Amino acid sequence: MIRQKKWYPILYMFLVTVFFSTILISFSRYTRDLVEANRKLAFEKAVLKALSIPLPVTASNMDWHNTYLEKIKEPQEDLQGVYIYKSDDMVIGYALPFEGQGFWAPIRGVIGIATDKRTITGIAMYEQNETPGLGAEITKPEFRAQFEGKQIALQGNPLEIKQVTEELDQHSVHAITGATQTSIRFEKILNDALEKWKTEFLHGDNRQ
Amino acid sequence: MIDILTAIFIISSTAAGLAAILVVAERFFADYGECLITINNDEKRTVKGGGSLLESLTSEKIFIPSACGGRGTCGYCKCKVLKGGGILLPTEEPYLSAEEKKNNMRLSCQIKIREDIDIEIPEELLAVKEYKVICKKIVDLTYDMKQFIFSLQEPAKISYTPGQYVQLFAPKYDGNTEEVYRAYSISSDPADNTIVELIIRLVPNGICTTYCFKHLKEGDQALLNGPYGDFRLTDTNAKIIFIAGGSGIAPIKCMLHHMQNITCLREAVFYFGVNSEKDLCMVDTMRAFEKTLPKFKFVPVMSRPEHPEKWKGETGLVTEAVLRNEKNADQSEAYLCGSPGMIDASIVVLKKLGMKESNIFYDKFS
Amino acid sequence: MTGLTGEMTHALVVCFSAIFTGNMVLSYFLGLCPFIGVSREIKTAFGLGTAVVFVLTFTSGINWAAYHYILVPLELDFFRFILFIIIIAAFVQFVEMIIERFSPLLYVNLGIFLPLITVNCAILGVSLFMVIRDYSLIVTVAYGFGSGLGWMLAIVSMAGIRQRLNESRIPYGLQGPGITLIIAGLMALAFIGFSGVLQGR
Amino acid sequence: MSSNKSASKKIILDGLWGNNPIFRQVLGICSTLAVTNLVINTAVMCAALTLTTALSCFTVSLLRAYTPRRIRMMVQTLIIASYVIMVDLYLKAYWPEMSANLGPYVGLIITNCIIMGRCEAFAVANPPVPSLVDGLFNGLGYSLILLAVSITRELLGMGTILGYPMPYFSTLWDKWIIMVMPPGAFFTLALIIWLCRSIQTTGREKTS
Repeated sequence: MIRQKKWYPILYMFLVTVFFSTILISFSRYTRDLVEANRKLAFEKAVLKALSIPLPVTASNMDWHNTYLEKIKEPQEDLQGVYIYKSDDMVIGYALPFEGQGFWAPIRGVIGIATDKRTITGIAMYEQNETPGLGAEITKPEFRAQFEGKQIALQGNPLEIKQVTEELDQHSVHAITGATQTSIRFEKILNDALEKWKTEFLHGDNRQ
Repeated sequence: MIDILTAIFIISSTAAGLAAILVVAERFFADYGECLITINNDEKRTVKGGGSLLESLTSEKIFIPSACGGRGTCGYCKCKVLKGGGILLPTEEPYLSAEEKKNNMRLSCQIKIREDIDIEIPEELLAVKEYKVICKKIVDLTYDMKQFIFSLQEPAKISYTPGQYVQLFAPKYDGNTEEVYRAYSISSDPADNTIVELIIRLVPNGICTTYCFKHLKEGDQALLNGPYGDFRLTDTNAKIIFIAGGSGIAPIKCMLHHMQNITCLREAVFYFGVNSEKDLCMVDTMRAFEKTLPKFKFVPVMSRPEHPEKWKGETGLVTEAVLRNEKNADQSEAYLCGSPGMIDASIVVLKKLGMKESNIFYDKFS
Repeated sequence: MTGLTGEMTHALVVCFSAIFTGNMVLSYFLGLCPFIGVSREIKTAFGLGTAVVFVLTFTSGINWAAYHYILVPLELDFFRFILFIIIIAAFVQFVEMIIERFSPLLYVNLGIFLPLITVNCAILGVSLFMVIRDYSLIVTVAYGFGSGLGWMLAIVSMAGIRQRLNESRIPYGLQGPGITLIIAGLMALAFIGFSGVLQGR
Repeated sequence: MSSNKSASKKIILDGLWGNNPIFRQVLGICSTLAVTNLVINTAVMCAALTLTTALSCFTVSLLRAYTPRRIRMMVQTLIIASYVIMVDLYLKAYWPEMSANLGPYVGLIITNCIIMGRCEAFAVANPPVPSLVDGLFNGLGYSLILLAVSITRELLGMGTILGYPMPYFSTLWDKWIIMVMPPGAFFTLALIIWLCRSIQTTGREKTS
C-alpha cells in the first residue's frame, strides 16, 4: 500500500499544493489586469477629487479616466513627482501624492494645491487599510471637506489635526473621534509630504 | 507559462519540504516505544505508544463502544483508568459527572498512551470478540426490511444475552470511501449459538444498510463484533409489555425465543407498530409464539391501513393501542425498541398507566 | 546614528509599541479565541503565553525569510497567506511534538488549544503586518517577540483577574466568556491610555 | 439507524442555536469582531466567512480518508487559505471599494478559529454533504450574532444603520463613541452572549 510508505505524506502535500496553487495562480492571472485597472482608477479618482474637479454623480469609470487623461499632466523630472492640472496650457493646480505608515498598513493619497502653492483644494486617499468605521473615516467626504481652503503654515507644522474640542484656525482641522492612532499617524504623513513641498516649492519661490 | 509552472513547482516543493520535516520529527520525537496495558488487573496487552487508548484497544480487538470515532464528541467510550492516564484533560470534562471524575473515569479516546497504563472495563467487553462470518441466507421481510442470517466461522460460537446487539462492519464499496461499524440487535434463537440473525431496515443513503441491501450476497464473508448492550429481560415474574416499531422487532423476537426455550410462563403482550400492510412482517412467527407460549399475545397496530375495510386488527398509533388495551400497569414491566420518537411517546403513556420508570427498559435507535 | 544602531532603536520602539499601544488582542482583536478560552488559570495562561511568544518570534523570522527569498523573486505576493500559514502550521506541530515528548504537564495544560495556536490570528497577523509595513529582519523578529509579550501580558492579566472573580457571584449567563469579554473591554479601555506614550506627538 | 432528514435538521439547529459557535463554543470572534462597527462590512465579512467555512469543510471531508494524520493540520490550513485568497482576489477585482474597506481583515479570515474548529470537530469524521451543511449553518449562526453586534454598535455609536440615519438616534441621541471603538465590541458581544445563554438555560429548565 502506497499509504503505508514513509514518504506518502510528502507526496500528498506536494500534490495538494500543486492543485490549489494552480487554481490560485490561474485565478490571479485572470484577474490581474482588472485589479491593476482598479488601482489605477482609484488613483486617478483621488487626483481629480483632490483638485476638486467636479464630475456628476452618474459619471462612469470611463468618464473619470477620460477626464484624468485630458486634464492631468504626469510629473516630470523637475517636479518631484507632482502632478499638474492644466487647462488650455494654463496651470490650474498641483496634485501632490503622499504616503506613509498608518495604523494597519500604508496610507496613500493625494493633496490638491492651488496655483498660489499655499491653498489646499482638497485631499483624497486611494489606498488605506485603517480600521473600518474608525480610522477609515479619513476617506469620508465629511473629514476630507475640512481641508478645502486651508493654508499651508509657513512656520511650524504645515497642517495640524486637532482634538474635536479645540478651536480651529487657517492651518488646522479636526481629528476623527475614537481614531487617535490613525489621526496621529495621518498628521505625520501629511506633514512629511507638505514639508517637502514647502522646501521644494514655497521656500524656493520665496527666495526668488 | 514556464514561469507559472516554476512558481507552482517551487511553492509545492516548499510545502512538501515542510511535510518532510514533520515526518522526520515524528520519527525522532513522537516515538514512544512499546507500552503495557493492564486490563482489570489481569489481562495484559503490549501496544505501540503514541496512539489513543481507544485506538490501541481496538487494534487489540477489545471494542469499547464509541460513536464519534475518537473525536471526543459522543462521550460513550468511558472507562476507568487506575494508573498512567495523565491528568484529566479539558476535552473530557464536559462528559464526566463529578462522581465519575472521582472514580477515575476517563474518555478512552482522549487518553494518549505514553507509558504503561492500568484500566478497568466491564468484563463483558472483554467477552466482546470479532467474528468472521458468512452470510448464509437473506430473506425479504417487507419492501424495505430484510432478515440476514450469518453463520459463524471464526470463532465458531457466540454467547449473548437476548436483547444485546452486535456491530456489523461495512467495508468500502463503490460510492463509499469509509469503513464503518453499525449496531444491529440480534434476533436469532439463542439456542443456536452458531448463527447470528439480524433484521435490518434500509436507511436511504445509509452507508451500512446500502452495503447490506445492495452489495452483500448470500455466501459472502462479513465481519461482526459484539455482543454489546444491557437491554435484557429481568428475572421477575411481572407481566411484560413489549412495544416495538419496524426493525425494533429484532431484540423482542430474540427474547421470545429465549422465553420459549426456558418455558417461561410470564404474561406478555407485544404491541408491534407499523404504518400499513406493506410494513407488516413476521406475523406467522409471532402467531407460532402465541401457540407455544400460552400467556403471550401478539397485537399488531397499523397507523394508516391502506385497506381499512380488510384490516381487522388495531389501528392508530401504537401508543393509542396500548392505552386502549392496558388498564393498570403498575405491576408490569415494559421493553421498548424503536425510534426515539416512539420510545419517548411510549414512556409517557406507560407512566400515565402507572408504570414505574425503573420498570421501563428500552433500546433507542440513534 | 549609524545604520545598525538606527535599526536597533527602530526594533526597540517597534517591540515596545507592539506590547502596549498596538497590543494584538486589545487593539487589533487578534488571538481572541485562546484569550477567552485558556484564561481560567494563571498557570495555563502563562504556559500558552510562553508558547505564543516562542512561536511568534520564530515564525516571524522564518516567514520573513520565506517571503523575501521565495515569494518576492517569484512575484507571488498574494501567495503569502498560504505560505505563511502552512509554515506556521508545520512549526506549531513541530513544537507540539517536542512539548509532548519533554513536558507532558505543559502539553496537558494547553490541551486542545495547542493545535489552536495554528489558528491564533495573532501569529498570522504578525507575519502579514511585517510585510505590509516593510520591516527588516531584525525589526520583524523584535516585532514578533513584542507582540508575543503583549499577548502574554494581556492573557496573564486576564487570568489573574478571572481567578479573583472565582469567588464572586456572577449571573449564570454571564459566567465564563461573557464576563471575560467585559473584562477584555475594560482592559482595552485601559490600554488606549498607552497610545499617547510612544507616539510622542 | 437515524433518518437523514432529522440528522440534517439537527446539524442545522445545532449550528444556528444549540451549539452556536459564538455563545456556546466562543470560537472565531477574532478578526471579524473588529469590523462590527459597520453593518455593511460585517455582512460582507460574514458572507465571506460562511462561504469559506462551508467550502473548506466540504473539501476537508472529501479528502479525509486520504490525509495522513501528521500533516492534517497543514493540509487543512492550505485548503482554508486557498478559499480565502479566492474570496480576496474576487473582492479586489470585482468589488474594489469593499476590498479597500476591509483591507487585511479578509486575509485574517484564514485564522478564524471557527473554520478550523468545524473542520476538526465535524468534517474529518463526516461525509462531504453533511459537512457542507454543518459548515454553512455554523457560519450562519455566527453571522447572526455578529450582525446583532454590528447593528447595536452602528446604531448606538453613529446613529445609523447600513449608513442610513435612523430616526431619533441620528438626531437626539448623544452618540456613544466608545461603541465604535474596540471596547464597545467587547461590551456588546458580552451582553449578547449573556442574553442568549440566559434564554437557553431558562428554556432548558422548563423542559426538564
